[in-house]
Amino acid sequence: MEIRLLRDVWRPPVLGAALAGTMALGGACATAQELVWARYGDIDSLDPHRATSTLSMQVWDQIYDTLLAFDMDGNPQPNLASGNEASEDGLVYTFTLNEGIMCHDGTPFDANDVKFTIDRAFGDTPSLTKTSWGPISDVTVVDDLTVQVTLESKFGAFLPFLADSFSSMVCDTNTADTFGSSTAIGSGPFKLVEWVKGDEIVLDANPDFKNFGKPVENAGPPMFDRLIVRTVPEPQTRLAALRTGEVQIAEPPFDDIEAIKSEGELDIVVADNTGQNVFWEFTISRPPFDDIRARQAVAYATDAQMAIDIIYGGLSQREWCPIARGVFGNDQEFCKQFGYEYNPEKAMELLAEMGFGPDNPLETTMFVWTGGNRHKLAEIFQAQLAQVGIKAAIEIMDIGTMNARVKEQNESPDDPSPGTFDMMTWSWYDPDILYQLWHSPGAYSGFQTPELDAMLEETRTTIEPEARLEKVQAVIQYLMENAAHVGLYTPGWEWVFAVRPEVEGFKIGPFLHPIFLDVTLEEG
Amino acid sequence: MARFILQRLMAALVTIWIATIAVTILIHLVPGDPVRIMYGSFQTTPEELEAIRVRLGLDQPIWRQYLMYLGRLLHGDFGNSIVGDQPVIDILMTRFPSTLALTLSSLFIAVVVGMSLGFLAAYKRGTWVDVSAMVLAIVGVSMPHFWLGLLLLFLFALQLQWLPVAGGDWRSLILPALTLGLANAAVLARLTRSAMIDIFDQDFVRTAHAKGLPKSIVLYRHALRSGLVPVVSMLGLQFAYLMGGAIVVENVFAWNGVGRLAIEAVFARDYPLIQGFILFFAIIVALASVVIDVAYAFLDPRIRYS
Amino acid sequence: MTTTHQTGPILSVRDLTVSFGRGAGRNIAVQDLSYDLLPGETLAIVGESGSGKSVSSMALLGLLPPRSANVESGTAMFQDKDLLSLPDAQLRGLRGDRITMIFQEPMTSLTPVLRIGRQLTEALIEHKGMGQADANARAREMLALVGLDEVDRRMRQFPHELSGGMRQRVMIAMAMAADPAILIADEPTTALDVTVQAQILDLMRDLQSRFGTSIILITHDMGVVAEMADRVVVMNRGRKVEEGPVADIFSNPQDHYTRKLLDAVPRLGAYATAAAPRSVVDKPTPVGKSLVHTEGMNKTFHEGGWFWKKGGGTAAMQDVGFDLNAAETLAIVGESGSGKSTTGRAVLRLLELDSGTVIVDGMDVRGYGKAGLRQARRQMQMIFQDPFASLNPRISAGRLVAEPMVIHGLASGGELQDRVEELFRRVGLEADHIRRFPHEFSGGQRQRLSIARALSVNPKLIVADEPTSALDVSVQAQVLELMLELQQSLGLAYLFISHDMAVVEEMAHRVAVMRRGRIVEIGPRKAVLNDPQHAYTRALLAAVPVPDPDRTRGTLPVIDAGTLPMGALAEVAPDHLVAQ
Amino acid sequence: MVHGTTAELADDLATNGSARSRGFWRALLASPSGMIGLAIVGLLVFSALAAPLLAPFDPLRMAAGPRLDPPSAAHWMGTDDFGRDVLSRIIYGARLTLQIGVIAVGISLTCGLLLGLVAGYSSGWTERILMRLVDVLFSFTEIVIALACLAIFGVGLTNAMIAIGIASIPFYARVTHSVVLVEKGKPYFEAAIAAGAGHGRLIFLHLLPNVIPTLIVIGTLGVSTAVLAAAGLSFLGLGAQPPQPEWGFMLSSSRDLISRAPWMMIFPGLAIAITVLGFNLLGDGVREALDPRQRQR
Repeated sequence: MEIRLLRDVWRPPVLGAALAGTMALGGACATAQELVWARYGDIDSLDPHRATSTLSMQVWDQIYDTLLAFDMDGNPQPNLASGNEASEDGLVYTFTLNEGIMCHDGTPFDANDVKFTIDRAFGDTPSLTKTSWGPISDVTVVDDLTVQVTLESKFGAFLPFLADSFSSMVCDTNTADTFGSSTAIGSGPFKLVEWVKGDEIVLDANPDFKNFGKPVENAGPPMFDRLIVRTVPEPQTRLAALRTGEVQIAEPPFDDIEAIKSEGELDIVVADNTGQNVFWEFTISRPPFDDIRARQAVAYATDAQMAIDIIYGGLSQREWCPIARGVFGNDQEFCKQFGYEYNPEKAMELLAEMGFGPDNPLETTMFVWTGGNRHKLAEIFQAQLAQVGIKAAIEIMDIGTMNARVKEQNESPDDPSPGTFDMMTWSWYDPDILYQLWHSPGAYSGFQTPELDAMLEETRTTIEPEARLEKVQAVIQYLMENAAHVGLYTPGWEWVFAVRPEVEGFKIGPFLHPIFLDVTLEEG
Repeated sequence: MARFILQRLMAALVTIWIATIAVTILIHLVPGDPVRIMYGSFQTTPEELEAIRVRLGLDQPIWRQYLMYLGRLLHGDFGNSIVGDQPVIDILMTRFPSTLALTLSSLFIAVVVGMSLGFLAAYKRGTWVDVSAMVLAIVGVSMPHFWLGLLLLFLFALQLQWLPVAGGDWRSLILPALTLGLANAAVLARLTRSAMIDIFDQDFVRTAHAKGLPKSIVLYRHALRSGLVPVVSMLGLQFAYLMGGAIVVENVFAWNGVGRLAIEAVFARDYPLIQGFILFFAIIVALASVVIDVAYAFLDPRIRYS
Repeated sequence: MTTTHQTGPILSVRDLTVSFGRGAGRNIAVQDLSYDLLPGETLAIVGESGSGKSVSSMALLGLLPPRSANVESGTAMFQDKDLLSLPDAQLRGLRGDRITMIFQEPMTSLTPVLRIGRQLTEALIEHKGMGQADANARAREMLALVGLDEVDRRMRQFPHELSGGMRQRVMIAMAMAADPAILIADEPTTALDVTVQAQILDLMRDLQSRFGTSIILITHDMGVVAEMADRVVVMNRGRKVEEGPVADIFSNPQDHYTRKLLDAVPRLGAYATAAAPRSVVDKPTPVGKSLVHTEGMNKTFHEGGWFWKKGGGTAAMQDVGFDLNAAETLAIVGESGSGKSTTGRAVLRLLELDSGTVIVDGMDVRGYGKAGLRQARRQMQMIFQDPFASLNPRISAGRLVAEPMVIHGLASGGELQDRVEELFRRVGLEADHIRRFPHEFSGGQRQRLSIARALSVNPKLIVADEPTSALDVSVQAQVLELMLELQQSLGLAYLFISHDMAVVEEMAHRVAVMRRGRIVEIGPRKAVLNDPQHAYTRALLAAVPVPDPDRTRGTLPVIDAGTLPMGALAEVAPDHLVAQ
Repeated sequence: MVHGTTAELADDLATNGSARSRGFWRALLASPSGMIGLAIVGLLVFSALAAPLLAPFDPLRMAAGPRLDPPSAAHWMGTDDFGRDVLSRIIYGARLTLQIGVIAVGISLTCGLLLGLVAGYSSGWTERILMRLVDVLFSFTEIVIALACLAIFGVGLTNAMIAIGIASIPFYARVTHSVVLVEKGKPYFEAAIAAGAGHGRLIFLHLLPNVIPTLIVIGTLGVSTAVLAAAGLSFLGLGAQPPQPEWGFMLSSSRDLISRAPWMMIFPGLAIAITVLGFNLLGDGVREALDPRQRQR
């Protein structure tokens, strides 16, 4: 269940692009009712079961809808489903659907579509996020508007998941094998017109759309005609296009954000509550990181605050917890007491204890995944570690590769080369991420102990909030004391949006769900 | 002639055939279990991996795998990309037109600039024209594509703000094409020059002079025509190098072609896509060289009439 | 054909000096050359390589490479115009119209990518202002005149579709089409086989009498001079050493260089009466018992295909067989492509036969294994045509000569050193040349090197493949002398491959004539050369230009390639065999 | 770029055997390209060896100056976005560049030479198959082969060097092969056989010495190609990894900042271009020196 890893491919910025805009005066702000949203990369698939990237997810949000929806605080609320009730044992959930919801092809959206979607997620080519659906054993259509889902065991993260885009409801008329690549039928606010791979996705407003749960005023269809999601890899090009009005919404190059703010022409909308978290994790199956002191040394030697200040200029926040801000259980103060403040001396002591010193540095390799200027951050960390006598080579790779490599590392304890550590990034709407990461066998077969497994079990089976909070924080404390999962920062900048003045009401819901329902376009 | 074309076609086929073998082997050269490497992103359970292994026939002996692969290729099935699980051939096809536009326009630039420069140098051999032309050429040869690209960007796009880069319209093609074209023009200039110099030393040029023909006729009718033969024969390779250069240049200019795709694929370890790209590349280059060989045959009667 | 001598010269060259390079690198190619060319006469400019004979005439037409060569002084009056000071445009007007030229290399002198017709007509259109149609008509006429068939097809053909002889005919047609006043022919037949040469020379003579053209004939071949020239200019090292009517030059040459040149020229018939080559040592080793026996040798060369060998191929040797005795010379003569070189290589097993027997010194050469073969190579060495190319440029002369001895472990250390020095002296090189590299020797010296190299292992047999054809006549004479001397004092057997009948007559005890991969006649030299039985042999002999102006050669016997007997050999006289 | 000129190179050099070390250096220094090339390469080698002495700062030291500081007395080539001294990084970069050249060319030269010799000497099927294969690989172009290699053994500068080395084997094999063919066709080779020379002697005494000059030339030119290719791969992020001061890598990290810090783009690029130019000129010089025919060209 690789969840919404920001699967951005490596991209060479092109500044000359700047004049793409400055020249293309004509192209400025085409027809008033068309909104162009420029992003650094394309989606991987239109099929919610076939991809995991945030970029894909953000497009699914527009085409499909979900049974539940997060409010601005990140709590699941009724949406397609007007309500749900769980049996006492918490194993059977019954959902009642709102009436009059239509799929884009004109067929009504009903219980069969729900069953179709869930069955499909567990089918022979299961959803890539299958396990995060939870231990679902059965789906039954009670009547057109009632559907019953049965779990094998209690699952605390079940409802939140149903508010997430990975649970997007796919209409049961998506039987063509073009589904995912050139067709996609949902019940969301926009209909797919076409997807030109590597270039743009064209969406038309869905006039039949009814908004039940999304945290915006507009309860009806979108208030403009067409949404074009265009791939413009180069930050400078996006900025240029914004300036000329070719594009209405885009992430600007972060180096220019200060300038943009001061100019004041474009609005800057920063997504907070992204649910994203960047952290150290280690290959604990073999030296050097089988020794907690080595892990702690790394933790002490990294000055995350200084690094993100240099690279992201305050657009990212220091994160002490293993789960991101805005996610149930995140509490900076609580986490900080087990955290590792920058302390090179301490780090050197620990290393000295282990017999490392200036003359024989601890040698290892740091995995970093491409994009987001992470490689520059890594370069600073590399320098910081070097100062305490940790010689870390950097290997930059695609996130998919990194996932495989990390797991591979953990699973080869006899590898003679020194164990690696990596800067992992996760984005999740619920502490259940910790279960998926660290409960054996574990996402990466990494750090795991029987007692941790037990504690994680409880975070799933405990439903009642206060109680669950305790369980979650216990896990957090355990992970941090063992320096198995050392939080670094919550990236904000990647989800900064520069918005043209004529665009009103652009919102980013929690966990990076951009919402266009309230958006109105003034005639330029 | 027919025999010649047939021969070239056969050569092309062999190239492609060897390419298919190469890409099949490629995945097995990667240290570790191919399936694990390709699909071992961690949400996949061992069972699922097994399923994939069987589905892709990677459990079969390698020669069987190869035959299966070949079979699929013949049905135009290059396999599916790991990222997004779409048919590789579709992805390549949607991206290829941009690359073709880039390479062809650069080829045009390279030929026009390079050949005329080389011809001029050879004709004015030993004079300052020759020297300066060749200095220009060797500097051009030594200039990294990607740096030239950045410089052009910096100059024309940022400082002078003359030309666009992104936006997909024809004007955004200018800089990439120029970058790739000029670099190869330099190579072509050197080739053309030495080819033409060889020609100018030929007896038949002396004969033409002895006939009292005007210089222009001697040059164009006798020398140039014969000189083109060796130069054109080089173009096949030049095209291959343009295709190769496109990989870099597309990345400099964010030109949305197969070259960028290839790099993305390498970073994503999207092996089916990498395999597809290499094979695709081989096919394009092979076909291109056939076309050029035929053109070359038409220039050279010694081949045309035999 | 001494014609109108009364009228003044059509071209008179005075004090022509041409040099190459500038400053220190400057060297004089032609110095103070003066001569007159009379209307309708043929003036031969004779000299060995580097004598400046070609340069002088190229200079007239301004065809020398502008940046490297410079005409320093002199005049060349043609129709009251000084060619040397004429502006380019005007000179160009004369070139290819009033003064035309044909060159040595017919294979490379025509533009490969243009049709014959185009190349024939363009000059006419340029100078005579003819329309394409008239020009074509004229071109066809000329092609017919130079004796080419299927004229219309020829017009459409490309050079590579014609044989060397045909191309030279086209060149001549091109040169004569404009009915020029002067034709400059630069070694027009050097690259051609002797029979073709004869035809071309006849053709030139014939056209000259038709058009009354004056010809400047540049050549190194005294035979050609004797046949063609009215008057002769002899050049040596850029200077004219002698000038005069052809008869005088041949009968009583004044300049000693001219004399040397004439003496060196091998004359066919000079040894017609002698039974064996002349003795150059007191006690020549007598011809011994059989050393080489070959029979039924066949070899077909396959053209390499794109991947596989192509079928078919050309038969280089068919059923070739002969014997060679110790201390004897068997000459194999024939024109290019006759398979004579192939035969030589086959004997040394430098190429593998398809079938046949090769016995050398009682051992079956084809039977040898790799090691045995190398052993056997002690017995048989080879001397190659190109004395430069056949010496590895990166190995010093001494090591080159020593190499065979080293390979066969015959000597080492000081002894090796002495042997090498001795060999150097033996072939007439100074011992202190040992450390030099091949490129530091002259052509003749290089050939001496290869001979020394061959001798170093005291072989019994030496295959000499055109050993002197790349050398100037004067040098050639010395090398031949050396070879005779070596044979007679060391009892070497030579398999002597040559195209030059005169040389063969001088060197050979026995002669084999080859044509298209077969021996058509073989027998004692005297028998074959003085009383040839095969039509082809007769044609070959008749074609040889005789360096004697008084003995003009009779008209060529017309040989019909199709009907020539090419069958098995039959004895017509004691060991004189002829193909039936 | 020496590509495509295989045949040309082959006969240019092969046909002229008469290159001897005496006079070679004189000829090399006489040719302007040779001299300039030698000077540039010399400079490169020197700065590689003397880097610690020449470089004003530790190339890895961050905040050696203010971030993105334009060229100044303190930092002649300015500083990068970590405040590292660009000049120092470029000087140390020379080491990597040299390493790349030597290793990559080393690999391709040895393998190529071997392949070419074997194929050329042992005519027949071995030759046909080998050369057919080589031709095909050749038509793939270096970069694609290099990509394939990197896809196999993963990114990194060392891997990149090896990849480039492997990628250009076909080229060297081709040149060697065609030179061997030319030399084999010359009478002196047949003469050696006639003299009874064995395989060893034929290959090592007769062929090799005549092949070497050509390889020296394409080897020199090859270094430039290798440097270019490696820089390209690093530029694409497939080669050097941080914090290596590799020029191509420096270029790629300059791209976000072209408008703000052009010096980060200009100087590394210049370094690459000049180095490559140096080896190209040297190559041409050596070629001229080895082949008089080239000189008047």
